[in-house]
Amino acid sequence: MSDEKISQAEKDEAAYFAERAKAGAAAAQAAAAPEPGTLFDVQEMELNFGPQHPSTHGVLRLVLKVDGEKILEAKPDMGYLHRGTEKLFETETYPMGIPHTDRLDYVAAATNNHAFCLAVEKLLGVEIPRRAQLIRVILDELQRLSSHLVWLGTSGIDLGAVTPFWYAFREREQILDFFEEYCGARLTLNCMRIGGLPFDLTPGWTERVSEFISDFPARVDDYEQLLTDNRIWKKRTIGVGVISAEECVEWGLTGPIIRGSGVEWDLRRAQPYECYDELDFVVPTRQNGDTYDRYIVRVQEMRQSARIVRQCLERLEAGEIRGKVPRVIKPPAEEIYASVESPKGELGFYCVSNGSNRPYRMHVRPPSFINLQALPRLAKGHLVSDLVALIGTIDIVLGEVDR
Amino acid sequence: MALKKWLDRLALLDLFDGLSVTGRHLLKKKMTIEYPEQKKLPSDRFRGMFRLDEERCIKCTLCAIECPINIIYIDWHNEKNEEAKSVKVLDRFDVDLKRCMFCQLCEEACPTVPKSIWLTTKTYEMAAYDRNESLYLDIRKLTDWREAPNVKPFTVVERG
Amino acid sequence: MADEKAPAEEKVARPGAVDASGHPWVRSIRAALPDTVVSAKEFAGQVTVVVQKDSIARVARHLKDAEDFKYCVDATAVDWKTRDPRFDVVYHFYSFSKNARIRVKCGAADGEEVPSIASVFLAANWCEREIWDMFGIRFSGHPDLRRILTWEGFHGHPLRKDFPLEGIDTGAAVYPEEWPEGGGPSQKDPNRKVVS
Amino acid sequence: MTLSPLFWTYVKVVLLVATVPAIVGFVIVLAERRIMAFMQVRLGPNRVGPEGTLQGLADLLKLVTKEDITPARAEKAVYFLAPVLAVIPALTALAVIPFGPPVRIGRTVVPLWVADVNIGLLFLLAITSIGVYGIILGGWSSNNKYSLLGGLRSAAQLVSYEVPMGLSLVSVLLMTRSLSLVEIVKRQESTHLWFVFPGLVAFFIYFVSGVAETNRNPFDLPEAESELVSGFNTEYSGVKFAFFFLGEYTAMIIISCVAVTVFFGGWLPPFPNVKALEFLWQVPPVLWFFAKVGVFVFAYIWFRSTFPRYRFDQLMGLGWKWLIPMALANILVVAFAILLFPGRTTGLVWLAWVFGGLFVAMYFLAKLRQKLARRERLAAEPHPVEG
Repeated sequence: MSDEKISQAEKDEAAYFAERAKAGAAAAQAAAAPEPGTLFDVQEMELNFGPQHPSTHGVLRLVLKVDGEKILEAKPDMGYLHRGTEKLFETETYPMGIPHTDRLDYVAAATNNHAFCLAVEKLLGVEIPRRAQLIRVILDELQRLSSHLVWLGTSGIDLGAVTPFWYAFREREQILDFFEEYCGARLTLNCMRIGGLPFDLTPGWTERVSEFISDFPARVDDYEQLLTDNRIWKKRTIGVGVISAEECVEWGLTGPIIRGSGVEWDLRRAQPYECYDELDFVVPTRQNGDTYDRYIVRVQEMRQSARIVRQCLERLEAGEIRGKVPRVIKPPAEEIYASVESPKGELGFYCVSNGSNRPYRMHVRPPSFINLQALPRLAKGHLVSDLVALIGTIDIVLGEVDR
Repeated sequence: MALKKWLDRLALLDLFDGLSVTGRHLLKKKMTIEYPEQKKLPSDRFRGMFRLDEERCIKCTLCAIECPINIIYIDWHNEKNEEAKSVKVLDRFDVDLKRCMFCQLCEEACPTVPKSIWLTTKTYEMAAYDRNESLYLDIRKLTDWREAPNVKPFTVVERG
Repeated sequence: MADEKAPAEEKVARPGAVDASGHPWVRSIRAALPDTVVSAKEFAGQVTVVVQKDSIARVARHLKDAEDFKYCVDATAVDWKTRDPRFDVVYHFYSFSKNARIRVKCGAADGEEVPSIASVFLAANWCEREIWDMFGIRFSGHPDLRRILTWEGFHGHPLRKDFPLEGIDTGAAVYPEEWPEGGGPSQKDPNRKVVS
Repeated sequence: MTLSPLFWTYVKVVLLVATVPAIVGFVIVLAERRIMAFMQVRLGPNRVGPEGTLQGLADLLKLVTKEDITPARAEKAVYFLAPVLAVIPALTALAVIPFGPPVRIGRTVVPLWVADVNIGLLFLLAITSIGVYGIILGGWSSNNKYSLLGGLRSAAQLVSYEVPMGLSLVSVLLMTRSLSLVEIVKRQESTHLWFVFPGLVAFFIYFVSGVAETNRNPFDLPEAESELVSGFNTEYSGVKFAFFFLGEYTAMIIISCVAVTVFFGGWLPPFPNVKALEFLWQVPPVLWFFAKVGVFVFAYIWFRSTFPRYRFDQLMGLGWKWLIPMALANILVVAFAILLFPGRTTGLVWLAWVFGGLFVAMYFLAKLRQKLARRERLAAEPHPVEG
């Protein structure tokens, strides 16, 4: 530790102990005060929602102030899953960072890999072969499907509809099988490398995927038949957590949330990376910005992803899968920000290089973290039952929030 | 418009639609794999437990260097063989499997052809009562872990 | 990487960063807020503007109102350890009409406060909390500057370069009943118990 | 030697108290888990015993051997009493359910009900609503905020759904002119008409409120695993939890039994007056009764695996804004139909045709409309998803 650091730490420490002494005095005072009122004497009640709660999708903790069941205030408290990924990036060479990105948004590892690789490739100025681009897009979109399927299942369970979960996971299982066949892992894929891909496709993979994809819209129809028109589902979601387009921009919300509020903004369309610019797909948007619209947007996105995968499969042709990347990756001492449209929104990597083989600083711009920020705003005035719908509709993954 | 709304409300069509989906699935093929008796074989590229070929290994320690979390420990020393040539002999080749994240970077880094350390062993049953004992692999375990005790017979389920 | 001696295969020729003082956005900032822009560069199509620390909130406001950078993508920091000032606070803004991002940076020495932009962009709120948590840079005027990923009372700021990678002994897990609020005892706390 | 009727009553009580929990534990729970599993393309419990038939025993053993926890600062007496309150009324209510016509055993004629109370329906309504106190008190006494919320939800649910349930039964009373459940079945036999046909609306209201009353999906708000983490029974474990469980499932059986008795002709076979179907009488009436109850239990399970959960305020809204007015209007309509042909059942038959026809017409109209709307939507979509 340098001297100035120690002095700073000492200052912090002194402040901390002073604060604790103050808190201790306050606690003593409170203990001396008469017994606080029981549950029925107070109007407001503090409710700890999580970290061990079935519908916080991980270890999110919300400290709620409730009046009856009405939420007056919600304070998210996270960090239970903080693993210091950004610190780890700094200590390792660039290729060694990719497995760590799997653990950020662990239901959509491929897009994380992609964003990381994209940042480094931009820094290096590497061109990626066309076949690798197409395969990357296929992996991305399959990953989007699987992530949205997890979202559909879990947010259905949050609202009491148990069955879509199993149907969604049945399809997701097939997608994970494809991933397993391609790269050998089901969840933490590590399926991209800087400059391209680690493997070529296995024989028969494309046929199996295209068979699955042509079957997929019918499966989505099943989910929709269970939920979209269902009066209970509509009642639980329409008008819950309404957020306007302006507010979305103000809060920095991304992904299906901002599209559900009527902003047609999708990085695949706005700033196309890989070969998205030549693909034909629709960016689904809805106008009302409530939970139901976000649901519709995500379901539509699943259909569009299936379309994208089919188009890419048609365009696949033999070729290289890895661009010309130096054996030792030493990017110029520059900084770069690169982002992809992950299933949750804009996933960005801000990479600062000092010319060595390790990133000097690698910062993740996690969509879940920024989206979660709006949860108190969305939840205010709603009931506890709506809160689970809102957590579901934001679609957070705590691995990404806490990093 | 109002008439349509009332029609939809009173006919309970949405509810019957939902019921028909679940009813249809009542008799559909079940996806459950009854695990110990039935097993799904992992794919050829499946990243599972490690295996090491001591003969092939040239003791270059590239795998240990490439490992993002430094769980491969290699020690070696030089020895003269019968032709009085100096050869590297492994003292220690340990993989701390309980921390491994199965990223396959070690296998990619391995310069020998075929690879001397590989994960594509189609093994995933690594549950153990004692992590420190069973999931810490030394050379012996890395080279002959196949002596798995008590494997009950099972049927293989088709993938996909 | 493994063998540093391995002959680097053909290096990809790449133009480095170029000066971007003449970029319209930079000029716009210069015109509205003279003496704020320290330098500006462009690399791989990404514009970076370095501004004075004290004027960062005003620059953000100007970019938002005049240049239509309505969307705060991200805010983070970089620890340069030996440089003076020690930290860079980095903001990314996005403009829907231009479909482009701009990176605004300002330096901050250890212990200095940076004006908060949380009142300009709501999205920056948690980002700034994270910077405080991870780097120990305080933001003046922030509505709720608490630690966000670590707990209140945690000692040190993990993403500083001098924070050990192995982490520090917080003691929190060992004696939860002793430190109920999660604050770990520091090395010098007389009440600290050490497990043998 | 003749055995006194009192003896037979004792036998029946013991049989009921002994068999119903066993049926709940072994049959219904297993059926629920397996049927739900089948609907969700999985297999469900099939390991304990052949095809999982002994799962109930395993569950029972687990619950009995589990540690019985009482939270600190809980209201001990109430906490202990609540599960009992949930079970006893549910079992008591079974007393008035007629499972079948009287049977002859030896020289005595034994009726297949414990008691034919002349205020049967009222008794049922009164006694089943006591069961909810178990849930409310259990939620309150656990000293847990989630439980408290669950208990409060249950209280609100009770208040809003007792009323439509009672009102829907009133319209049946107009048809039977008796509260005795045995009398109601006999009346259906003599009118050659199950009351579900003229009482279609009443049946709908009754069943919806019945589902709500038993805290089953889509009205399982007091439990709501994903919101309140099991609500009122969060803190309960072991035998006490088993009691709550038993109470809930027994209540479900009772609601089904009453629905069968009041609307579906109790132990009568389908269409008792049609000559061609007379062979149906060969099946013992008790079996008919149980088969019908089974259909209802299946419906419960089906609903549970299909529908999302209502929100608290929407549940109340449904009860007060829809079911109660509908029930009141239904009473008027039924009364009118009965008064139109005093002393005869023609009005009821007409009513049955009107209700049935209306519903079928509406259903098919809505279906048609849905099809047309879907076609329009597909046509309007800018990039239809091919294949």
